[in-house]
Amino acid sequence: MNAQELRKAAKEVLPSVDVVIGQRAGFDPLHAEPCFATKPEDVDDFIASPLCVHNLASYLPSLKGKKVAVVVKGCDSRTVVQFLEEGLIKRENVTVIGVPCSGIISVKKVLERVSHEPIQSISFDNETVTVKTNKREEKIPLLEVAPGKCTTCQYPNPLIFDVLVGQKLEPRGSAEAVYDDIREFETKSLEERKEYWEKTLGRCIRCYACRNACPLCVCQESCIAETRDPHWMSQKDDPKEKMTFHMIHAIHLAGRCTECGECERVCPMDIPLGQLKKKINMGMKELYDYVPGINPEEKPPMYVFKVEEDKIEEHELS
Amino acid sequence: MADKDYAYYPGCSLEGTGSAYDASIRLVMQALGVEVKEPHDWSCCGSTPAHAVDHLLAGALAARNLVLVQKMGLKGVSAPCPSCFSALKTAHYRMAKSKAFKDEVNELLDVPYEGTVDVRSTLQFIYENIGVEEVARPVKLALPNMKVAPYYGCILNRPPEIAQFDDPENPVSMDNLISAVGVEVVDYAFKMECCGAAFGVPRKDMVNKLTHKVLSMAIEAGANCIAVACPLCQQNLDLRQAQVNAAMGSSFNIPVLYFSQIMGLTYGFTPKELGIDKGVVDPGNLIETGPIVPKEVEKPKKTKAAAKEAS
Amino acid sequence: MKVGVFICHCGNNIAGTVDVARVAEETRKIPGVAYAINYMYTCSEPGQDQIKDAIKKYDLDRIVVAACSPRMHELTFRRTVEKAGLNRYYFEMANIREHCSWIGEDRELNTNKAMEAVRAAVAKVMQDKPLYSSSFAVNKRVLVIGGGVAGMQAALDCADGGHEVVLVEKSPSVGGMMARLDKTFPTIDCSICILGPKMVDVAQHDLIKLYAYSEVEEVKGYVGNYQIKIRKKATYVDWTKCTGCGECMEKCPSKDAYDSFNFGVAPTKAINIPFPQAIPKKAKIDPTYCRQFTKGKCGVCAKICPTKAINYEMEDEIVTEEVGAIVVASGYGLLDIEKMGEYGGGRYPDVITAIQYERLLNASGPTSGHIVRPSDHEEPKTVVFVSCCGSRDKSIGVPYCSNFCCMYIAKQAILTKDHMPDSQSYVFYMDIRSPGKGYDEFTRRAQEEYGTKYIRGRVSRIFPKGKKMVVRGADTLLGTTVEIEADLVVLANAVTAAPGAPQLAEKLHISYDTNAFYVESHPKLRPVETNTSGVFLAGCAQGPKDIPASVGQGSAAAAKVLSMLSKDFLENDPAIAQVNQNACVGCLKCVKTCPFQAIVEEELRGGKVVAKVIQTVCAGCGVCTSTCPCGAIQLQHFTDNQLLAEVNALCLS
Amino acid sequence: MRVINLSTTSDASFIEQVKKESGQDPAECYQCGNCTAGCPYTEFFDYPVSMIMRLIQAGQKDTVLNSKAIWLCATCETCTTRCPCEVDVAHVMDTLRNIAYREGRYTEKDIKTFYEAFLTSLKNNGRIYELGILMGYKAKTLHLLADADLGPNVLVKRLIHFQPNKIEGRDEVQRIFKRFAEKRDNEKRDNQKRDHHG
Amino acid sequence: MPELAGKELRIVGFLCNWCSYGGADTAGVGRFKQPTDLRIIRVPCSGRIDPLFVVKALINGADGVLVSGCHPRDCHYSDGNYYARRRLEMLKQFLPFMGIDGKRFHYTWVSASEGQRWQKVVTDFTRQVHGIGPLHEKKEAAK
Amino acid sequence: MTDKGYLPQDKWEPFIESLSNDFRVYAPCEEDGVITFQVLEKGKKVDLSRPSTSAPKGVMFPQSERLFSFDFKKAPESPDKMAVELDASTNMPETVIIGARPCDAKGFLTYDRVYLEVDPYYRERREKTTVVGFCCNGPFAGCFCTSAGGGLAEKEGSDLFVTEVDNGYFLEAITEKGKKLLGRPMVEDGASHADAASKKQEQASKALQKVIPGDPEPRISREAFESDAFWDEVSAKCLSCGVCTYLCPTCYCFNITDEARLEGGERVRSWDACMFHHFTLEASGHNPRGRKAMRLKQRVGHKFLYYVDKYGTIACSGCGRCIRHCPVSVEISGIVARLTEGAQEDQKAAEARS
Repeated sequence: MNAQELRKAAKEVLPSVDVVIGQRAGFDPLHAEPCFATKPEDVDDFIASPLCVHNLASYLPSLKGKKVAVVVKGCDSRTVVQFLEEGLIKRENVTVIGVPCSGIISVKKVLERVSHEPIQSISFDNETVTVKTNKREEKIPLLEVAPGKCTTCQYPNPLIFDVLVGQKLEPRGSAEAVYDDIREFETKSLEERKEYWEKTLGRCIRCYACRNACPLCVCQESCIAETRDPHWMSQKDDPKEKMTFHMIHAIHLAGRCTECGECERVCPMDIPLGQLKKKINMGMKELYDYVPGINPEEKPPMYVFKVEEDKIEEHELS
Repeated sequence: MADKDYAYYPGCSLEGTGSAYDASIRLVMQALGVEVKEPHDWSCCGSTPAHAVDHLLAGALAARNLVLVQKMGLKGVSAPCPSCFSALKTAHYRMAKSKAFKDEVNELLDVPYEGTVDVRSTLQFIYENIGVEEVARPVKLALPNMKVAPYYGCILNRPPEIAQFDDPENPVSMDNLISAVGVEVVDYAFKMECCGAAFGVPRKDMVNKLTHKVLSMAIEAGANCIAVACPLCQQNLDLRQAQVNAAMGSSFNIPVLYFSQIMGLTYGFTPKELGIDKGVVDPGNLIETGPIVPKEVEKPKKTKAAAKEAS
Repeated sequence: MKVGVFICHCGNNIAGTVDVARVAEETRKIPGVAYAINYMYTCSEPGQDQIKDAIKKYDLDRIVVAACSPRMHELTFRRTVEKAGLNRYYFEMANIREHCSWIGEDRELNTNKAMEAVRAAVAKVMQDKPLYSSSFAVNKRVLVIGGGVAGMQAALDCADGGHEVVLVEKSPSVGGMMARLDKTFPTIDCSICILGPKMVDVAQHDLIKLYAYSEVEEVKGYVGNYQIKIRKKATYVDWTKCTGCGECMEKCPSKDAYDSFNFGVAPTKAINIPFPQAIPKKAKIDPTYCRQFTKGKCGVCAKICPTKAINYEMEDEIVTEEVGAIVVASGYGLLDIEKMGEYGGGRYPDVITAIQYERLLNASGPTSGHIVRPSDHEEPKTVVFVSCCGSRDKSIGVPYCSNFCCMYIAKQAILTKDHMPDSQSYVFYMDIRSPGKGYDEFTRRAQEEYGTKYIRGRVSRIFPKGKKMVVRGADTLLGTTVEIEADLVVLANAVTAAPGAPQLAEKLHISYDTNAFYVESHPKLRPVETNTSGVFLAGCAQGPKDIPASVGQGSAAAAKVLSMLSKDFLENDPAIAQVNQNACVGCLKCVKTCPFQAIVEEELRGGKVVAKVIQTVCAGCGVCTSTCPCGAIQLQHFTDNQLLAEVNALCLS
Repeated sequence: MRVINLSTTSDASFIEQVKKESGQDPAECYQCGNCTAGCPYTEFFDYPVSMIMRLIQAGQKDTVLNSKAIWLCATCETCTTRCPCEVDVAHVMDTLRNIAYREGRYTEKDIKTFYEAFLTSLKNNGRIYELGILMGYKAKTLHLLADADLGPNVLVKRLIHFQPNKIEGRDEVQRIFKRFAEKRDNEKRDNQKRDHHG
Repeated sequence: MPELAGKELRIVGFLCNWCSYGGADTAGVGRFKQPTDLRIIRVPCSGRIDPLFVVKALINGADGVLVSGCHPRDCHYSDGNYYARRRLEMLKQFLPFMGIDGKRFHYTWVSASEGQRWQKVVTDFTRQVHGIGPLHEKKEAAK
Repeated sequence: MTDKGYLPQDKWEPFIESLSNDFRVYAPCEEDGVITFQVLEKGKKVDLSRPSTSAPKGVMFPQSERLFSFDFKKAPESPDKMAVELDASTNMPETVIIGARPCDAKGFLTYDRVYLEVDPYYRERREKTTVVGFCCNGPFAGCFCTSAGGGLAEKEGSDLFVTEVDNGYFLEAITEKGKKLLGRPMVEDGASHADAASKKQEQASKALQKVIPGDPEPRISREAFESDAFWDEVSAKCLSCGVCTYLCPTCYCFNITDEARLEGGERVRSWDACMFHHFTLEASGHNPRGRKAMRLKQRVGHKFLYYVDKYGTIACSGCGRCIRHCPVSVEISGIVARLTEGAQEDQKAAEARS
């Protein structure tokens, strides 16, 4: 990724849009933050590196009515495609600046690698991360401190773009391996799975960061986790309610989640929320041969049907 | 076009009474450039006696051979004898349909059958995996005197759920193959009526009556030769023709050739090589060959299944 | 909130295995229940009066009746509470009969189950909201799809009732299957002689607008207000000019066109009038055979036509009609006999279908009523009829009985003898089904007076032997195989749904069964209504039936239409979806999934886009409600909160 | 004609057994007679196929299992192919023959002997030895002259080997027979036990 | 009020009004005996069943949930059951991932005339749920 | 009784364990890489290596708490009459919080000012809880306590203050409650370690530079604060989630709901967040703080203006959690710093005038 090229591309686009959304350096060396550029000098702040972890496409539906340019990685571009599939954005209002991506960092993983010592600086070179703290310097292969989604990334290149910055890349790992983690989890017994989720979801503080960061949570302000009509959930700090909420989130994303990983990234309690949606996506692929965010002409599987479903078989009672 | 990498399971009859069938198939395959791969140390499929006595035993005897093919790593196996084909395919089908049956059968075997082998009759293999176009290619000679009534017998196409080949009520695959090598075929109604099958030994009376019907219908339709794809049919129609004549007061004298022998003749193999001399009824001048006279190519007859697909 | 609960004994039906007194006692403990009582027959007049009295006396504002299935008496009790001044939706039923007392054997468990059912009903009724119907104006025109005898009857009855009728017929003439029949059973009336006048009535009725050779392209709208697009297929003949003189047909040089009216018994001309009594009696060109189309030159008909009606450039035309009600009488199809390989269907010329035989018998048919074998045009002496050809045959996917074959076979056997006194007919049958008035006598007559030999058994194979067709079947009464050497074999091939029936159903939003016959609202009590209000059924589109039944249904459907159109305004069912526009986020997923296109996009002031339900179109299925992620669209009377109240009442303890 | 007392002779367990072993439901047969009509062997049968089906429906175990028909069926599959009720009739016939064999009911002894001769040859050699079968069959049935007329043709044309063609995997085939026999014996014992207790 | 301790488990059924509810009525009219555990909630169409109702029931106290609608092609509203089928199948696959036995949830199709089929569905499903046992710790019967 | 104690390294864990016998002990524990305050049970290890993800505020002000339960009661003879039985009993055990950071401990003071007088639930918890503060060794990303009137060794808010020193732990009683703990077994006299401890505390205090001007607390300019453009700009990336408020040791907003069943239910008080759209949503559908800019402004304003107006001090202890864990790195210290600049200039101008 090359920040100069990106800035150049963004500046070219800027006059024709109201805002260009990119990322700039955040409050410490480990963080980047979204940057809403409306002036050329704002664009000068744009960076392009594995620190750019945000899925900026998430902001698009909330900017309805504006002309927006957005910088997206391969995975983020699936969000754009899914928005188009669901009619949540108008193609003509969005300019997509695509950036091929060879992986981003997971802030949590980097911190763990250096035992949470305050970071002095971080730099990247050929998929190697160099992290300096006041006690040490570590060189780490990027994929070792990248989020899970990067290690099996099938879409390093944007699937949709108006401007492409950089060279296209090859997918990492085989397509079959994408769901290996899910399959492995499924080797556990039902009891183990239940315990696992009771423990991890038990940490949930219902801050709704996962929901609010989720690009495809269309309800946002009308989310049934908080409404009284309909009254699906109480406000109690109860394991059942937490389980219910996360199942609602996952089920509402069935056949829609583009696996951008924002829910998991933003969770302050490090709950592996992406797994829930990934599991359902795996089913969507097997049952309906559908992968979200790939083809803007497709329709998400929960809003269509076939009279004769090829893969659904009548369940027998034992 | 389907895969040609299939094993070839000749079956016991083709070592004995049906040796001419085996010889002619091997020559035809050679002419078509298809390698014949015989599973090592195959055993009898069990045939009618096995399933007549017990399904489980029948399943296991057949499945042992499927396991051999499985070991060869091939996609499937073709069997020239319909009885072998039916035994192998029925075992495969019932094991695929019922896990309980599969488990029971595998309990009897040394090596379990995994259910991956595609079983076809050799007729089907030649018709579908090689195809009429390929079959026509090696033709060198014509058989101008021959008017063939193809006889399919009972279990090549039946029951359709298991056989999964051709139209069970009006099969045309053999007709199309024989036409493809330039030999005239005649249509008649009894091409899939039973000839009496294995009752030749214990209930000759039945075979005589049934065979008599088949032969008379074919002759009435103008045939001077019958083509078969089954050693047992060949035996009933040819070897027992004299018994039929004696019992029914008829005087049939119609040669009964394997379809592969007819194909072989047009490919230029000699009657002797093809084992035609092993037949009882002498084909006489019917097997005299002549130069190929070009004629308007007839469209292959459509089976019901093929017609459906086309529409 | 004051809920009143009435627990019915239903004589001993409920009280026999449920301790109703205990159910009442426990119910009284439920908060919100102000009154609960058990009573012998709650649905009786005194039972209903008791509810009304209690509402007044105890100031009840919600009512639960625990009794039989709501599918039985919900409407009854809704009216009761309405008469007592409550909104009819402040009412719930707990099914403690069909779902409880009749199926469980343990009195204690049944009683407990009944108590829980009541509890859930109480929980729901407390969430119930008053709902009110709204009314809308009705367009009093009627669309009839299909110009067979059923459709014509419906059209005539509606038109006689004073309503404009739009009749759409797919083929070039009305008349349907009945127009092809020679005689009708059991009276041996000439079919076209009794149908012809009806066809003329259709043509001449001031209020009937006939679209022949046309098909329904699109149906939009809802009961009382449908917009119909009709495709008028190109005939290449200007029907406003065509006089039906038939000269073109006489001179047309293309002589081997397929005659669909005669089911291919003989060829026809590329330009033709289907039959002499056709209504409208107009010519049409079949472009697959017309030389002007296939070879690019000919033009004979154009030259010869005295009114210059021929127009080779004609194209399909779409017209729009507005109606308030629809009668679907789209008829039936016949099984393709090629599916019966063992009968040589399609391979042997002397194995024909019964409708083809009907055309052979018909004096105005292609053979002028002479029975001849297709193969050599000789008169057959031995005719074998095979009934249940495909019918009642699971293996080819027609598990049902085709209803009228038994009768027409008897008729055809009788007519065969009439035409050829020295002939012999045989009928293979599995059962003789002749339950109509005079029907069984008729099949007896075929055997007793006309000497038809009935053989009880199915035919296994038909094959040629010389000039004969050998029919090999079983005579199960003799217990063996029988063979008949026939000159002609007639197959009573199964009645199937009309080709394209599912597609038409989908346009109309009506349901069809696995055999593609249309499904009525209730097989006994609403036999001509569909689940889409305003759409009615008549004739064989709903299932195989004979002429009197079809005519009867045509009239019945017309009666339903007339009663509906007797009102100027209709009321909608208020149990439909409603959008909370504050909560709606405008994702419009509901619009995508609504099976009725009842939801549209609406832009509010300020630019916010939300979903909007067209009240009259919504059928109340609730797919939108389960689609909406934020619960902003709620199916009234089955809202999330109402169902959750039931779930919670049953699960939280 | 005899009168059948259905109250006393209908054997429900037999109907169940056929249903279970064949996987076919005899109740699905509506007696159209198509199987009988298509069956090439009807003229040889004592009971036509459709009547066998009817007898099963009526629970007439002895009549069915003692019939010749179940032995004369050649499994040509015509009945199965044409049954409008999708009953695998040939498989039902096969199943009946299996049951009869197990119960030692051989109404057509020659056919049973032929089958056994065939299976003995199979068991001994792994493959079929046609002359051996014929000899074995003749010895058992005393039909010493059967097919003697064919002899010259067969021998001259050398259609039959004089030596059995034994395969290497004979042991394996024999193990199949052995395990099979053990399995059926165990089942029989279990059944007897159950009957005893019941 | 809890189910009778030890004798029953808590099974909630969502039934489409037009087919399965009618099928259950037909079973009742035919006096086809069934286990008593099932509690029925009537809905207009299986398409009305939000998978979340099933989740809600299972998390909050039910040991099993049954959904039954019209057979494919028989939907009163023409398409509702097709959507239901997709959504419920999705749920069926998802539940075990959360550690909830998929056998606690069953969806099927029963028409109004299939009383016997309904009896079989209820009997078999109840047996299936009993085979797995309770999902929640049972409180003592309150009364 | 002394006010200084000492625990050698090897007594630290046994000491905490012994506390568990008499108190409900909350301490920061690690699970799957996340540190939260949990009730200490067997098998759980205290982890003081870095600040916890969430503040210990839940101990005093739970995420959701039952205020009372209600049951509807009926007499069988008159079903139309119904009585409501309330149960507002509480059952709060004596509690110790171990390992509260200075910012966490100071945070409780923010609550005290609001709740102590008026809220019996809070008061009971507060009175029964002893806060054991823990001196920080150095700052972490986002920390700005020194800019919020506190520091890495700030003792205000703790009952007992712990400083890691001389291979052990120096314990300082700040209140009487803290003093009581010093009387427990295993605690040695700490006087000899006092010097080392104060040296350590001094070092710690210097480890973090002020990032917001203002002494001891920042004061923000009303004028700058009222600029809509400013809030639009800084909130553009905000997701309106509750991370900042729910992890915050000083945010105290709540919601009250009745969670009812047929026969009764509970009145529940649960955390709410001013960043949520629902927070100010009115029943009519109108929302006075409909946009996220208004909500972010409210959060900052509440902490640095409105609370100051009422109580004379800011409602922020500079723990930095809202910055560290914000999904989009909204940096409250930066926002406040920008708002104070104006205030500084105003002040300068005023000084120049006088």
